[in-house]
Amino acid sequence: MTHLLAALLSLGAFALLAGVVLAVAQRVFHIEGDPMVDKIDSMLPQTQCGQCGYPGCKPYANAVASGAAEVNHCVPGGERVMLQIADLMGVEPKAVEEEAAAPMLAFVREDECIGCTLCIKACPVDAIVGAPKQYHTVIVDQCTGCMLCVEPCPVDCIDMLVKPELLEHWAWPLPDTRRAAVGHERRGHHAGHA
Amino acid sequence: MPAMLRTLAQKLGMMAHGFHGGVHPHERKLTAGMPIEDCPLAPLYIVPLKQHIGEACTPLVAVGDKVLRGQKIARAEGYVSVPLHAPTSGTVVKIEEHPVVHPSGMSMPCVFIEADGLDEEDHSLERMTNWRDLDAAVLRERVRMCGIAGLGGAVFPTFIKLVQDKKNPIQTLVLNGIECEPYLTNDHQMMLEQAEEVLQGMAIIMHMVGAESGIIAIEDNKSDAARVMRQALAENSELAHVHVAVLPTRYPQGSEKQLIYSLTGKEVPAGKLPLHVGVICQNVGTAKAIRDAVLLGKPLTERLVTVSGDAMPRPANLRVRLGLTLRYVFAQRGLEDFENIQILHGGPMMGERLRIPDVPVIKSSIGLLAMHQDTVMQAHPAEQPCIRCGHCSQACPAALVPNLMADHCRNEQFDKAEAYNLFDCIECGACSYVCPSNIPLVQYFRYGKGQIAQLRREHDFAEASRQRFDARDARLAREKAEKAARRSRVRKELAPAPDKDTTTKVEKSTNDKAEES
Amino acid sequence: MSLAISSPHAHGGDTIRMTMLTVIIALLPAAMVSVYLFGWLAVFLIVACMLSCLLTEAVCLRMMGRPLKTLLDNSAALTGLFLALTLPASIPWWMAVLGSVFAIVLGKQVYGGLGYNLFNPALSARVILLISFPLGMTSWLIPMHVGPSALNMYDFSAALAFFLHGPEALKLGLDAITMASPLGHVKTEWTQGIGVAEALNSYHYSYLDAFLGREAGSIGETSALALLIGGIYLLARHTITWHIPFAYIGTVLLLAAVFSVISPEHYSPPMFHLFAGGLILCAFFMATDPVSSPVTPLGQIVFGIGCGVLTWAIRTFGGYPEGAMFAVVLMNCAVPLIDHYCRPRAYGHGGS
Amino acid sequence: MSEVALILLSAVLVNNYVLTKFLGICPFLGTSSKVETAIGMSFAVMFVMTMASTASWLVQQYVLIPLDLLYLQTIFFILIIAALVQFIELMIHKTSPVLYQALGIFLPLITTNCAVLGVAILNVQQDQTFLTSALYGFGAAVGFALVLILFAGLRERLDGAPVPALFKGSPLALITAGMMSLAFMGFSGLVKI
Repeated sequence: MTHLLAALLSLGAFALLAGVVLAVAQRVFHIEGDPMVDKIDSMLPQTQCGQCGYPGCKPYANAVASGAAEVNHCVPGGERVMLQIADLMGVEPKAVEEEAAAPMLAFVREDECIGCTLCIKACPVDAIVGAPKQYHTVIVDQCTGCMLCVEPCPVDCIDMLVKPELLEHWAWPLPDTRRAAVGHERRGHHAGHA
Repeated sequence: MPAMLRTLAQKLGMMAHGFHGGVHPHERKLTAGMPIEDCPLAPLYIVPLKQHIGEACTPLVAVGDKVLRGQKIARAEGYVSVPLHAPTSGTVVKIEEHPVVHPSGMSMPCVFIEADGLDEEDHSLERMTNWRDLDAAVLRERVRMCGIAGLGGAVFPTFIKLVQDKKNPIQTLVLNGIECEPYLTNDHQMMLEQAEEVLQGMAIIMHMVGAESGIIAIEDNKSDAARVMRQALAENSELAHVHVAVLPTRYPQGSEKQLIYSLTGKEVPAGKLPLHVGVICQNVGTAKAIRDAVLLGKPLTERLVTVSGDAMPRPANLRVRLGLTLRYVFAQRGLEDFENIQILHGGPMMGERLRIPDVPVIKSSIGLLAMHQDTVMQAHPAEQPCIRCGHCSQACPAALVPNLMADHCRNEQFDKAEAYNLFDCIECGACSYVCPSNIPLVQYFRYGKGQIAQLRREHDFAEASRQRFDARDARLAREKAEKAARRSRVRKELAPAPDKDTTTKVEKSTNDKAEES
Repeated sequence: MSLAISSPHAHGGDTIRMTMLTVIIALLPAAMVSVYLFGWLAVFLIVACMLSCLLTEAVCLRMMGRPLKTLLDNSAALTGLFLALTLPASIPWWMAVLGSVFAIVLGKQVYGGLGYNLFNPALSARVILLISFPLGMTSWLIPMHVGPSALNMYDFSAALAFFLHGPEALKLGLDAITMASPLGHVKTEWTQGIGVAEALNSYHYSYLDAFLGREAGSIGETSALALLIGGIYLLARHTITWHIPFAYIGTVLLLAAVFSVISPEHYSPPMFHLFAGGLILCAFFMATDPVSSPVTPLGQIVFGIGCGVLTWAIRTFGGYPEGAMFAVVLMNCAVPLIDHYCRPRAYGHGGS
Repeated sequence: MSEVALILLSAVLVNNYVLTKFLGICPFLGTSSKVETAIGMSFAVMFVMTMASTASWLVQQYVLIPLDLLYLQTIFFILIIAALVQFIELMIHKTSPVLYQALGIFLPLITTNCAVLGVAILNVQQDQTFLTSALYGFGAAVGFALVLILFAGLRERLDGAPVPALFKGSPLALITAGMMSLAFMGFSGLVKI
């Protein structure tokens, strides 16, 4: 009987001790919110386009951090963003289902614009300017190409154009390992220019 | 005996000599000793609006304008920029996009000038023969106005380097006559033929930056140039503290930082300019251009170009007006059919491969090489796996570890590539040159650098978007709160008169819209 | 849109093929000595290993759908030669073939082929064989010109019978044809409480013989002279740099010197360590295998020192008489970390 | 002094828990895909192993033996280990959320890491003193950390290698671990305790 008591007591005491230590540790190491959310949010392209099914980038970051959403729903971010998030979260990468289109810009055909301001209200990043009954215009440098302004336009005067490639922004591609390309390519251009 | 031991140690790679690494490619200086010839004038000139590192220029002329040689046709934008000048007299016929010297083969806006054949010069800039009495700032402005950018190929606006900094006083001017790229001989020839002018330019630069001493750096494969420069120095009483340093031939000795190390044993700290170690470095061609700008009032409208290559019928050192097309320049030396020919802009080690010969000569055109298709293809055989032989690290003048850096670039681990000092790579190509697996290391680095730049741009854009989004969110929330507050206030005040309430509402909503927009 | 191809548009002309061929040439003196000492058996072993390596490589390439012309890079042939030179002459043919298959399949191709293997293929095969067949891998034939042996290895048919069917075919007892290697002898005597000097005495150890190669051991590792000639050739051709071999051998010599001065009875003298076993072969040829050694000079020195310490420690204290190949394979494990932490100081970063 | 060195050498190299005793293979494979993660895991395991072996020695000597409760040994030890793991988990979550995320399930799984329990049990079986048992626990942890970090380095180098599809991932990791284990056999007999 005393033996059993000793066993129970010692085990119980020990468990209690561990419990107390852990309770204190919980206090000391308490953290506010999830620090992962900001990290994920900073990887997202901030188009606020909603293609992930969440109302913006931050909500999606929240969902990913809490495990409620997969890492592969950011369409404009494409594979690169998915890989970054997967890497951060330590999960297996998962292919992005929708192919990200080339970077786009919204363009208002001003002669057709009726100045209804609906697109202005739709733009998540305030990249469209204009007053009621005046032409609206997209600020090219601020447009994220999210296409959220296209739908609300009552006269369908907003086009999505492919963002023009700039010489300054040209980047070297990865080397092509099939080096025979040197010959083929030259022959091709020669036909065009000779 | 110690000398022998040293050589043995160097041979075995146990001891460094001069800068770290380096290679010795076949020199193939076909045009060495050939006198400089003038490239004939042409009917059409194409002037790209950006020919230097930094911001592009804004055109000052309109279609139909008459211009004189040396007349300013485009204004510098921003600090790191210099203006552009008409290469000959004639009429501006159009300003439009045209392919330029760029690995992408893309176009940029260019000013097209139809020559009138008179080649009349613009004499609006006075000659500053009294430069010794002039303030450095005046001379510096002259150098800027004349559009001078480093003519060794880097085309960094020269005036930026010509500063007197109290914190970092410049002691030494290094005149770079190294010309370590294969084939190229234009600097060599300039030193042989125009030693006097080069030294005048040197004196002007030393006066501008307050340098006490000067070094003219020449590799030992150009001993005749060293002799000529020494002789010219002996006859020049003004440049007492200048000497000619003959260095063993090794690529990329002509690279500014490597040259400074070879000469002075000082390393330019990463991300800093040579003036932080009290040195400035100027190419011999730049010195000559500065001399012309100051003494003759002539803006930069021409440069020396080595026209060479193993497929070049008559190679030459040519004085070429900027804006002439490569096709025209090549035609002057007997090359008209470009079938099976690769054009390189610059030397074979760092030059760009051009897709078409219709691009214009620009300020950075140190050499125009016409190479046999096969020669270039042999330099780019199929890539094989890295066997980690380490020859690339041994050859790297920046003491990097190219193969590991390339792995990181290939695997898109850009943070690691950066931690391995990717941005200290000068893209000299020594690593690719020695690689037994023919790995295009330089291209991996360029890919990495480009991707990092793009990622940064995207990140900055995303950050700006997020801030605008947050600001908008905050504004909407504020408006909503205000609206609610106003509504409850209005409702409280006007509760007894329901019809009036509706009109207020309508009014208010239109107000809201106006505010929002 | 056409492809952009970056500078440089010139190449020095070095190739993998030539690099591997240089190493093969550098191994020829050692291979010739092995033929001198072990006659036809050495020839059979080298041919068997090289052929089975090439064949295995061909099969692997075929299975992975890669071009067979990769065989021409000489790397498989080199692996075969390496492996053969680290094996004892007494080894049965199937063990040599099995080792070659291990070397190519487990040592190299599972990692993705040349350039990706983490361990030296020949040495990993050698380690696998040693642990799987300890007896077969440590029976050292008495070399020709060294002592009286019942087996005439210059006799083609006798050697062939021995190679294919083992000593039983010639009705030879292992005792009549084998002897202990110097390292093994010292270790055995040591376990019986006999000091180093006495052990060397009873072995009739001669430094000159060890230097020239007249001693028992793996077929290619006995002659320090032949290996040094090859090593110097590699250094002169810039195929290897001095860092690994100097750091490796220097460390072993230093440790051996210090300890043998402290207690000459317990610890073997430095020159004995130098000429014994596979130290020189490992230092000049195995540890310098570019793929499985560090890239940076500092890293190579660290790697060499590590190999040296481990070799000496295993030889002196370990259960195995020879530690060189274990040392190299162990240090191979550390190569990625060494590479990462021993990068050279880049131009313009710190320093004076 | 030399005894200390021998105990450490023996625990780190000769009797390496992962490569010669084949304990703790699960986290060895699970947390070795990146060196950074491996280093984090190493520190966590080092903390837990050292603390667990000392704590279990104390419990063994002052609770289990006096009270004749040796049959409760496993339960007690698991309790100690679990508490320690919880503690380190809280701490890592606070100090390095990224590491916490990267270690994922393997952090709480240190509880069931047989190497940790193995060290604790072997320790008390070998009649060590308090100091030597602490040292032995620490040495075993260092051995685990050493091979884990080396292994992570090797696996990182395999990133981007054209490994045949058949061997991608775990198979190749196991082959590599096997090769490391063979190499560690070279240490056998190095230290005789």
